[in-house]
Amino acid sequence: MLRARKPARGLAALPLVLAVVATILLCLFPAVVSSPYTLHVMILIFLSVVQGESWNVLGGYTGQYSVGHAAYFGMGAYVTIMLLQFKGIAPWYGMWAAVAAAIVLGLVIGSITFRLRGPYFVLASIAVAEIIRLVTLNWKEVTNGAEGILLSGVPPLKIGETVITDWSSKVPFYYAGLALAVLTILVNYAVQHSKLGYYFQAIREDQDAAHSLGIPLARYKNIALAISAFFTAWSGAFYGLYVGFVDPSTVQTVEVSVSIVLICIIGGIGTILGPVVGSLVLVPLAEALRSNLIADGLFALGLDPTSRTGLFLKENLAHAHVLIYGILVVVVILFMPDGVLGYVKAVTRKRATRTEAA
Amino acid sequence: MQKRIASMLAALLVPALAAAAPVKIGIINSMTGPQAPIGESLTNGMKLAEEDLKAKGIDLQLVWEDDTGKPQVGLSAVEKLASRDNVVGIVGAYTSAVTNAVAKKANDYKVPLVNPVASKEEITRQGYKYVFRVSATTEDYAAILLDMANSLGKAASIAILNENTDFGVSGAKSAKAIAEKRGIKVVFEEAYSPGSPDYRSTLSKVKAASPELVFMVSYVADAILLMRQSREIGLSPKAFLGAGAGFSTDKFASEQEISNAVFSSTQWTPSASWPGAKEFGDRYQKRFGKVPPYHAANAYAALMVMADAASKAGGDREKLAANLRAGKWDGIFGEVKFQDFDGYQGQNKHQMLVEQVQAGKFVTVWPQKFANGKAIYPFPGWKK
Amino acid sequence: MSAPILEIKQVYKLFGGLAANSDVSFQMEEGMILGLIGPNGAGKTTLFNCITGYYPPTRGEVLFQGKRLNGLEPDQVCKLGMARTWQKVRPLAKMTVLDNVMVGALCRTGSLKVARDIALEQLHVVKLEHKNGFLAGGLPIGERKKLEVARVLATKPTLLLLDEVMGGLNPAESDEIIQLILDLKKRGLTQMVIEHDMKAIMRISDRIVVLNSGAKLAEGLPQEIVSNKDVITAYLGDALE
Amino acid sequence: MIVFLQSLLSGVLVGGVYALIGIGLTIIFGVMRIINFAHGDLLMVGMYLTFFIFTLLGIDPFLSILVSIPLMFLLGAFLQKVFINRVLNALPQNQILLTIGLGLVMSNTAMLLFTSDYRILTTSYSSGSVSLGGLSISTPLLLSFLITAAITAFLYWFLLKTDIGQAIRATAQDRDAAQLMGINVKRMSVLATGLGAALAGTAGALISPTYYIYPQVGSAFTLKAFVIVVLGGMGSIIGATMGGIIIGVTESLAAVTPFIGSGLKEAVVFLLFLLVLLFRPAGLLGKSRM
Amino acid sequence: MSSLLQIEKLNFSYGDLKVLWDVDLTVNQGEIVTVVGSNGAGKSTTLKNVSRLVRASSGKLVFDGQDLHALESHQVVERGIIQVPEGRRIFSEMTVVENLRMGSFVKSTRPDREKNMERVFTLFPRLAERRDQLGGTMSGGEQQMLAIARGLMGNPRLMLLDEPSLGLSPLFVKNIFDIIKEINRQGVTILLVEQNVLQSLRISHRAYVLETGRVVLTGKGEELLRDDRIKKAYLGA
Repeated sequence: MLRARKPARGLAALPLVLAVVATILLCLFPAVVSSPYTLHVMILIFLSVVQGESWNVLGGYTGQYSVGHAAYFGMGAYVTIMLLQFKGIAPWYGMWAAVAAAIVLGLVIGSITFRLRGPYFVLASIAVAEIIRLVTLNWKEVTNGAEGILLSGVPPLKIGETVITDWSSKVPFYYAGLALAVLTILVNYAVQHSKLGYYFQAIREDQDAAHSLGIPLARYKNIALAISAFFTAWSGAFYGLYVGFVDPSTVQTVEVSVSIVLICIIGGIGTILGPVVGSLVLVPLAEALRSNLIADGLFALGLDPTSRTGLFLKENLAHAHVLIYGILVVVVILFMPDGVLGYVKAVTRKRATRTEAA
Repeated sequence: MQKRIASMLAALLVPALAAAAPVKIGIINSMTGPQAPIGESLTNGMKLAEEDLKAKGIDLQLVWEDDTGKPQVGLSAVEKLASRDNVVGIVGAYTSAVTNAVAKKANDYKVPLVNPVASKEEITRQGYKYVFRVSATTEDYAAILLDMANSLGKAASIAILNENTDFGVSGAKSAKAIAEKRGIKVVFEEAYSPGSPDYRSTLSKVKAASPELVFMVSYVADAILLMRQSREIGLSPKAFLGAGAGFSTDKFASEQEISNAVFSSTQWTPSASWPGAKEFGDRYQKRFGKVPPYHAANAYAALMVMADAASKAGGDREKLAANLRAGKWDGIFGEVKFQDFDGYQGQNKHQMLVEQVQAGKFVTVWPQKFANGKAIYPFPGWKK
Repeated sequence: MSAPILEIKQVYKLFGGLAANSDVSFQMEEGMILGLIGPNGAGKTTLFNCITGYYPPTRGEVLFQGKRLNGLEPDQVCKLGMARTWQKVRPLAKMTVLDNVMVGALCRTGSLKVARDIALEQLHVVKLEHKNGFLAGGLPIGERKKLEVARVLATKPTLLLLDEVMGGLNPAESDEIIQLILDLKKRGLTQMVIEHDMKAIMRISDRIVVLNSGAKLAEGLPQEIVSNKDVITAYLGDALE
Repeated sequence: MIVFLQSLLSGVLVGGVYALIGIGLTIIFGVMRIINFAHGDLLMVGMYLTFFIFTLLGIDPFLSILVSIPLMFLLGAFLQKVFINRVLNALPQNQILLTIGLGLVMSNTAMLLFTSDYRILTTSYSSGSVSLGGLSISTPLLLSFLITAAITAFLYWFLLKTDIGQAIRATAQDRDAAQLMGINVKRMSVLATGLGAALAGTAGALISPTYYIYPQVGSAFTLKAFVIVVLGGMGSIIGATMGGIIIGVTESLAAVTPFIGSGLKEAVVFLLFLLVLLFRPAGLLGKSRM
Repeated sequence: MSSLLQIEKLNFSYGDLKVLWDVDLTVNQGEIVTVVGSNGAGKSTTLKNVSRLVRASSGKLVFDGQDLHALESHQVVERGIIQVPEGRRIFSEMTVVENLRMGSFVKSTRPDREKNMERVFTLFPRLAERRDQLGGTMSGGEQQMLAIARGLMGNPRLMLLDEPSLGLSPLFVKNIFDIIKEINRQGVTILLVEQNVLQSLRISHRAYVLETGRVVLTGKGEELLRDDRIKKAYLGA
């Protein structure tokens, strides 16, 4: 029978300690590793973690599988960048407008889509996100349409007259990303350990039962969506400032929505660490495949780059990365339906019972 | 086994040890993703450049990076090239969206970037000191066409139809501005989402507006679709003007039924009178089985320029930048010289050409100096 | 006699043209156990759904402690103090037993600590506390039924509607549930029970309402019902043509 | 007026092919309750098949469906047996993601094999037209519409009149009852997916002469197919037929409507989709299962 | 008399909910055998095990000398066991004729299709009148007729009837039982699950009483009619 969590008291503190240690190590990381490329990959991982954790609140805990989160991501990126570039409003103010806009958008979308269940909800969420993309694309006066917005620069962050950072290096983005990632993880933790989390999960497990236990479904689904939209928009704002360019084809497509869902599915849905695991798998894998690091690695191991296999790998591996990504998705769904984290847990549990039995 | 994995990981993570200082250049291109079809032309062009450079004795080492058409991935590529691979310079990227992000980052790193083909004006108007562009700008695509049209006979009205993408919108914008400046009335203006199988209703609207000139900005496949459907509904203005991209491809030209007498602006054609252009065209055709689009030539030129400047810089990025600023090259792409003018920095004043499809072949018809044929004007109408 | 806690007045529920309930009226007094029986498809669960807000009645009204319930959502009905269980148990499968009950308790409190205390208390009541940390989806059926009862008890109801809590249980488990129902009655909890196990229903009910084809067929004390001719016909078919 | 009529006409003709795409999706959904997110990619495979049959063997695209239909059927059957069959009882989101994954695999395999070049198929009638009282009708579009109509008619006949066809419908309406009739429902699932794939492939073949082919061409059609199917009622074949025509006409007319235009025509389609989801969630035809 | 269907020590659980405990049941060639019992006693589950809609954990299931365990639903049908499921389960978007055609989907029965169609139309003239009506638009009684007729189209040797009188008006109920008798007279062996105890016992040769998944009583139909234990099983008194 499945026995869940609640280990002995002394052990309960272990994850907390590990989390604190990991955070401290990550804080010290830039002092040790100065390679901007490594920092950049870390920042991409943070971004992915934030996206995944944000989606997780709605999709993972509450069980509302939105495939339209590009709408909130795009809203966060666009509003922040538009306010900064066109109105000169500093992003740390503009960001609040962006997340507020995303929440309003979310509530409107929610009022439309939450009446629908199952596949209908999924399709509706895609449709709404597509409408938002098309509006952005065609409302040129405001959004600059397909040409997108190129940011001239991020103004220095000042407290009083002291300049905290002028954003000229990776490091401030690294810390901002890390902070955001930690924050969203904490939000997930807080959600899981509060009335909200109990209610969200109850809705996920059985809407009718939840309803009969005094849970107002519409209100709590909207709360979940609002939290999710808030942080997804925030990740969008972070993305926009970091990359310095937004256009509909990079921040608002169905592809963006799907990739957000995949972070959680690959890692493990409805768990605090799932999106972290998903990000740690997907981002480095995509990087390695994209720049052909795998082929390079094989060559370094002694594979002859001029051999037929070598040539083939060199020529095709970089082209094949989306293919490998697709295969990964199929494999995970077929063989690890609870994600990598769920799979690892199941395997270790099996091992544990085997040792116990022995 | 574990040891092997460990050493493989090490191989992945530790930067390759620098050998006896080859000229190491990074390349960022859309090898996969929606932009890959044209990305491939760039790759091919640069492969030929690589051969030529090696033949010239330059110990060239290229690091290829795929940006998958996404700006943030382009950034990853710059980061990796600049800090991990320690390239001396970068050639890329293809799309304007990625180049926007990449150029800024390269400039921050002070890694000289030569952009082959992205045409968005802003890219070289940001005051970047390390960003250079061989490509003409979007405005040039429209300007040269309207110049030519004007020389053939003053047109009274124009319809502008473009795909709703960065390239399409900025092309249409400059077309409109130039048309208005020259007193050509814009009677129709619309952006369409690329990839729709049916443009007939849009084209019916164009027909109803009866313009003398029809100006279009579209990629390869849509260009063919638009012309096919124009023929179907019998849209027949005085001239069809295509702003580069889809209209200047060999594939388009070979669709004789619909491509005849269509003008298009282009940065390069094998029939241009620049030294080596024809040879490049033949070689490319032989090697890759297709006529090179201008993207390939742009990419070839960009890499040739970059490698030449870099081989004289000895791995020093500052020196490379200085070489790029000071140098002048002549080759299949005509003269390449990076200059500061009209708010641009490091911009090559590239001479655009207008070509016209005549019996399935491109004939350069404008400017006079480069022309190797006479323009058919006005549009002779559709063959039944 | 005290004022009725629940009044059902001429309730109709139509699905398309089909009447799942027609003209059902009865009332319950505080502290009693009312047995609701009837053959398959008699409309018992539909009536539960009409009372607890899952369906609005097509006609008629439901009054709970004098308050009209028509148009209220199930969560509002629960907040008013009426809770129901489900014929087919609906455990929140991927949550632990304790968490399941806490979800119920959170109806009355915002504090997890308070909710945990309430939950532990109710788990004690149904004798399931040893399974606190287990996933609800993994429990055997008997324990899932108990969990369901603990969960609704945690919402602090004044009226409890139990839909076949003994279905699928072995006799020992059924006995436990019967004992539980009687204990709850002793504590003053009013209950309406749908049940197929006649022995059980006769034992616990103060009064019985029989539904047949959506309408009320009979109402009375258990011994009256057993000998009611209409009821026998409804259950066993027409003895004589 | 002429603009309106011209648009209406081409909308109907294009809508015919859309209908074919929708019918394929709706059959798969009807029998297995799985939304196939790889539907557009099946269409893409059909397009490449047509392209190569045309360029290598010189068989006309409209004739080539005789070859591509059975091949596509086998591909669909293979996908069902090897992959989809394993998630029939899984969570809906996992089913969706599996088909998304399969779509990625198909489109990217195509890219590795054929590069991401656009392929254009040019036939003698590619840009031909017939004129009819001031309106011009695209020859290939007209041909494809006629073939679509014939295929749809054949499909209706197959599903309504043959034992196997009725068995597929019976499985869609009540899986258990179908088993009790001696229908092997697993085989019906394979048949349905094969049929769905064959229809998607046929649609691909039929638009090949008027469209272009590249590995990612499918995604736009996948979204469109969803709209069509929801519009007509998921699982309803008549609904999908109507849905296809409605979407074709809506797109076409939206493009010539002031203030909407070509750029927003798709937004109009999605808006229509949402409205239907909200006010007639069972689709315009109500709940009707095949 | 030879036994056509033999069930021995059948045990079955839905997940961890055990619903059948060592059920023994025999149906002889030509009989009508009824299984009665209150809701949740396991009657339907027993039928579903025979038709292989569900699969038992242990026990013997033999039909005409052949073990049923290895067979799938559609293969059982091919051997002549046809279940008319509870709640009719007719194909609502198909016409009466189409529904009947599905009844003879099995290849070996197709040659008899026309003949069987005539036969069921004689048995149920009402269906003949409505041959082109959609199944979903018919009344409950008509649907039940259609469900039985559909079952007959497959040349059943053993027909499993699950609650055929459920939700029907009294007039229809009598009609249905007459028809069951008639079908049996025509040579079809019948295993019937019914809640209408008295009516069903009256037409059956033998009967079993199931209580919470166990056989508690068995005997001839007429005998059981007079047995007080039946009433007790239902009303608990």
